[in-house]
Amino acid sequence: MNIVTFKSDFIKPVILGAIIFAALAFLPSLVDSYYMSLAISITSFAILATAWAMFSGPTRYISLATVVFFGIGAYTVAVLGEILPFPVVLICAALAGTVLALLVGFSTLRLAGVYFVIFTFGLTELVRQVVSWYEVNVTRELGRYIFLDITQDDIYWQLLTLLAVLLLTGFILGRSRLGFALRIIGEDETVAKHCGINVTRVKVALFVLSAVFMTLTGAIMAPRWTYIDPVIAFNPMLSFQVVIMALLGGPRRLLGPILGVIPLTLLFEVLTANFPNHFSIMLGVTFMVIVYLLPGGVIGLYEKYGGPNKPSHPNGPPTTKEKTA
Amino acid sequence: MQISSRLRIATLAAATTALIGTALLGAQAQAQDTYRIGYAISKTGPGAPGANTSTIPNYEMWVKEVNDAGGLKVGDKMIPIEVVEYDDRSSSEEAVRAIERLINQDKVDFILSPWGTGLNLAVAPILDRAGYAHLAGTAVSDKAPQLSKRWKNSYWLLGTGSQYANELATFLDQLKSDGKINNKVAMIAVADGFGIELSNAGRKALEKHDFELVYDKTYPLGSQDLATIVNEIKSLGADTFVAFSYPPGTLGLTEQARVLNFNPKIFYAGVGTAFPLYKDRFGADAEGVVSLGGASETDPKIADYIKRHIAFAGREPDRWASIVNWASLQSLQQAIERAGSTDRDAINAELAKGGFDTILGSYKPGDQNFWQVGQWQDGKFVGIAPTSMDGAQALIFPKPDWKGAQ
Amino acid sequence: MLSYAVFSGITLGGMYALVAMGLTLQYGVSRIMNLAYGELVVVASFAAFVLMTSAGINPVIGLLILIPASFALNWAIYRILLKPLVARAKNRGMLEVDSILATFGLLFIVQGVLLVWFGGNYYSYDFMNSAVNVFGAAIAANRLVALGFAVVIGLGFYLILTRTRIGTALRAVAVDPQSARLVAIDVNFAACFAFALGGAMAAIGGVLVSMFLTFSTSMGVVFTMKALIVVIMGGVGNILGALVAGLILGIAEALVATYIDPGLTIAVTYVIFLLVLLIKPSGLFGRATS
Amino acid sequence: MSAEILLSVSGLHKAFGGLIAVNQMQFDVHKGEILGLLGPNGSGKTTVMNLISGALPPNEGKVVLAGRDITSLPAHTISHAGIARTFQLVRILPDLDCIENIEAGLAFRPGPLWGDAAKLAARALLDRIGLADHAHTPAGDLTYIDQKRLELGRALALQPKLLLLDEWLAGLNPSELQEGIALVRKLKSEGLTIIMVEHVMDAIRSLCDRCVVMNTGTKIADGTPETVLADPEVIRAYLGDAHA
Repeated sequence: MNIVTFKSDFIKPVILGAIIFAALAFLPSLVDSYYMSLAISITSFAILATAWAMFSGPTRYISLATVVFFGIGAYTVAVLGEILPFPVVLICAALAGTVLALLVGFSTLRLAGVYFVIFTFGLTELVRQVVSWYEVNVTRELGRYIFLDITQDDIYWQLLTLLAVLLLTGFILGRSRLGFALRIIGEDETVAKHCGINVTRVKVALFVLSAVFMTLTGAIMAPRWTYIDPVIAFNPMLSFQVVIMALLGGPRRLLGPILGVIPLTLLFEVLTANFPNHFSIMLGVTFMVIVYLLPGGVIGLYEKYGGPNKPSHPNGPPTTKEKTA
Repeated sequence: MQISSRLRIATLAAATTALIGTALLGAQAQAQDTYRIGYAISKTGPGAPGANTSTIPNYEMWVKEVNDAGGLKVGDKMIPIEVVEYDDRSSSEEAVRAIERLINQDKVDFILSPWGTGLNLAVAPILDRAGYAHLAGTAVSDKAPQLSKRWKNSYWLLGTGSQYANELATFLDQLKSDGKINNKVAMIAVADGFGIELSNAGRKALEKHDFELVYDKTYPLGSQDLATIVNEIKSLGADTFVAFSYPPGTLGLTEQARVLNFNPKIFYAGVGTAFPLYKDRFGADAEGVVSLGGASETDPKIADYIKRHIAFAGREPDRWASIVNWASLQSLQQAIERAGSTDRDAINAELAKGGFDTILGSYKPGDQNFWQVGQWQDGKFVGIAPTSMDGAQALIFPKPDWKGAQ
Repeated sequence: MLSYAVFSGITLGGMYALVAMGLTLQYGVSRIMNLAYGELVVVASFAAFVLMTSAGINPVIGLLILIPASFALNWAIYRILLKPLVARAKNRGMLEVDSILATFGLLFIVQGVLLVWFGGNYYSYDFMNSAVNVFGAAIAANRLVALGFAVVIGLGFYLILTRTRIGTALRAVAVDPQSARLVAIDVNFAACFAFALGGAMAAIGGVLVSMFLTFSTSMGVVFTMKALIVVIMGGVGNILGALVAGLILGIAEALVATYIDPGLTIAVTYVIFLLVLLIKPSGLFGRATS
Repeated sequence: MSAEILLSVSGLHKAFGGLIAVNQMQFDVHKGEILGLLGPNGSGKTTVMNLISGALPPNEGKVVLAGRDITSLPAHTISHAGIARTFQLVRILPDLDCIENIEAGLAFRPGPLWGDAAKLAARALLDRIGLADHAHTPAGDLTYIDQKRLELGRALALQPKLLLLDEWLAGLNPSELQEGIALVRKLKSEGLTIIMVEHVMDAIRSLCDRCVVMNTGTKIADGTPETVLADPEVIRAYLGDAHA
């Protein structure tokens, strides 16, 4: 379905991106392991938020199921990590994520608005409960140990590669028929249907694509924690964080979510470092400030979620119109 | 719009980067006029209640007591403690990063453990790699012996789930052979690492001692509404009720048992029973309830510790992990004094030697010389097993009737 | 066994409904997706705890203080924090995103303040725990009180909404604020009133729940999510729907705990919730949206 | 009139709750003709269009396009089968420019066009509907009549066998109306079959080969514009009993 037009406006950003990523790959030799752990946080959230926005940006479905896929990835590593070679484990994780995303996609995409939001949240809890129940009653062991010889730098490189693949995918998608279909769906689903677009299939395809990246992120991150249980793997806060970061950055542009991830991750870090006892209050105040005093941060959201002037799709050709709401 | 929004984000990013730069780099280790101790612990999130009960007050109280006394005695100098603390928000990832920061940015001299099995396991490899000792005060894992081998300087202070279950089973077996209880046991566990580990071990141990498990189920983490479970168990004729539960469930189960007037001869409920909260909530009805942990309040050291804890934190310590944590802090203090320097390797070597004088008597981190089974007796949570330990109290048997709510 | 399971399920469901009814009002009428709702429930729990333990005021009497206090507090929250968002929102979608972000911030602030005051510990106190015999089933008195409140509030509000002028106005605002304005309903007032009323109901829920649940500063999210599930399942803005949905979930939990496996109680609530949404995408009593 | 039947609707029935919107509708559309679908407001015309185009599934009845049963097929399949439509309230893709709006029709039809070929075809179509100057104007910035043209252009891009126009001529001023009528007539001359829901009598008289009149969901007349518009039952339906 994807027929890509190879032009200079395609080659140039790809080469630029390749150079940036190649440079980023040398980060471990430049900074200490604290900054590496910060880089891992940023990279993993960048993947999650970008993958989230890949589906949710154009369709405007706010999904809180991010951590479902993340957790499934982590669990795949916990179960298979010591049995199979790591690359095979990653493939299994991607498959598990695909199957689950297909199942969820086909059953839920007819829900609208807040019903979808809460549904995806409910799904998180359900999966967590089912995994718990399975572990308790079948394996009789809750909490799994992951003793893999994977260093922090390995994790960073894997995440970096995944992010590069994701951005490239998003970039190609923005120029593909599938991406165009998604853009039309975002504008007007009814029109899309009458233009001959199989709306359900497009949405599910995107949902699956985004889920695979989330699953792989979970799989790559899991060895970092040595031990996972359902509470650790399926922590709903992660889903919320991803949504907030992507919304703040701008979910309808390919690089938008990353622009939300970097300042917010750093901000969380500063708050954590300086206000260990008042983190909640500071975080809440910051949020309020963003919402009220920086309406610019929210005007972007207006446009994306129902406002009349919507900016163009991730990476689409620039529109001539940039009106201020 | 596009431009202004980009600009805004760029400004925000620049500002935060500047902020983080000053915030993180500003705090460099100074010359050794203080001993820097760092910890990252769950001040918020699901782990917060546990951390606030068994760990945080002990850390704070220890630091205050040491500093009030002029500091740690290193050689012939007194060096005060300086604390760097973070909130890991009950997340493994945050805990990992906070520990990395303590090591690399704050360059602290020693790191105290986070709260809970999961987080302790998450940070263990990092502490090990950086050569820090790890006094894991609130982790229960059947892999504890392997873990201490895997990470040389790690000490798993609360031991394995099996040991609590085995001790309980042995204790119950004695009662059974004395003809005091029948062979029926109803067991419920919280579906969390801790509950499952204990119930697995409990199942094995109880069956080995020819007990019949008439009820053996789990309940989901976070659930407090356990009325139907208690009602069902009540009809099964078990003399012994065992719940490997977490505090909210422990309180919920006790309350339901009281409402339904389910009064087995042995009423054992897991984590939370040894918390002061339990006594506050149930008053006289706490009498006779059995759980893990315990404290010999006749021991002046323990009694004094409890008194100081009340004075410092405004509430009693719990009678299980708090006591072990305190013993480990005392050990650390003595290890530093014995090493006579702040050199990490020297201190680690001393920690490994043990023989510290603590509220648990002569103690080496990782020793399991604390109470495995305890019981509320006359407003005190006393130790009853292992029966071979000094100060073991006789079990109040059978459990007295519920007096009912006020 | 069956009757006990059903009855304890009803009391449990009553609790769910009680906690959810305020949110359905806030979300249905005022259109505020209030993520800080659970925090306000917990605030009321702590307030009841303080009144009980330090002033000796029993929680049911405490309600006389806490209901108006919470009404005023939520009125202020709406006026100061949310009104600007409502004013600048161009449509429902914007307001939804804005209110999610703003109340997400509020959630952390409230939680942070509670944390500073009360620390992260568990709290619990003893009140009306004596057993009451209902059709042969022993139920704790405090749970019956909560159930009673849930039913009275549920039916009472149903009657108010359907039989009175202000109720009609609230329903009109819920259905279509634009048109409601045309028939001379003060939409701003109605939205503010509904939000404050929802907050007062959250306080009732928080106070009653604190009589039998162990709570801590980090538990607000649990209440918010449970309430959201009930609200969505019952149909947004439908008080009676919330009551029915709460009861269904409670009874299902109790039956599963008794006859299948208590380990599945939470799973079953989500299964039911997900099934309801798959079959009726706008909830049990929700209006079908095109 | 050519005898070949392109679309055949029989026994079509649709109810919303208790309200019966379409009741046992039955009519045929011959290849190359323009069929007017008339009736007072609320008589079920748009619902019929929705049932044919697959926007709604019927409760009962059958829709057959060129011998193929397309009843209850999803909208995108019906679109692939050769039915394109415009909407009662104009629906363009406001943030996309005119070329992209047309490309939306080109890219997902059977025998899709994409890339340069699509751009070329889109420009040609814009030329045909008189929007050549607006290739890069966002559709949301167009005037009302231009939006209607664009919507039609998107429908034509699908290369339909049958085009459904739902009040496409409504709301135009007299000169725009003449342009519109001319455009539709041109389409007919190119051999396109059209069903149009319309209230504008001038347009009906000058464009329609045949009219089907509906009232409260039921067909009450079927014939040439002259005959149905003179039918007393039709007059009664529009104007009430007093005028019959």
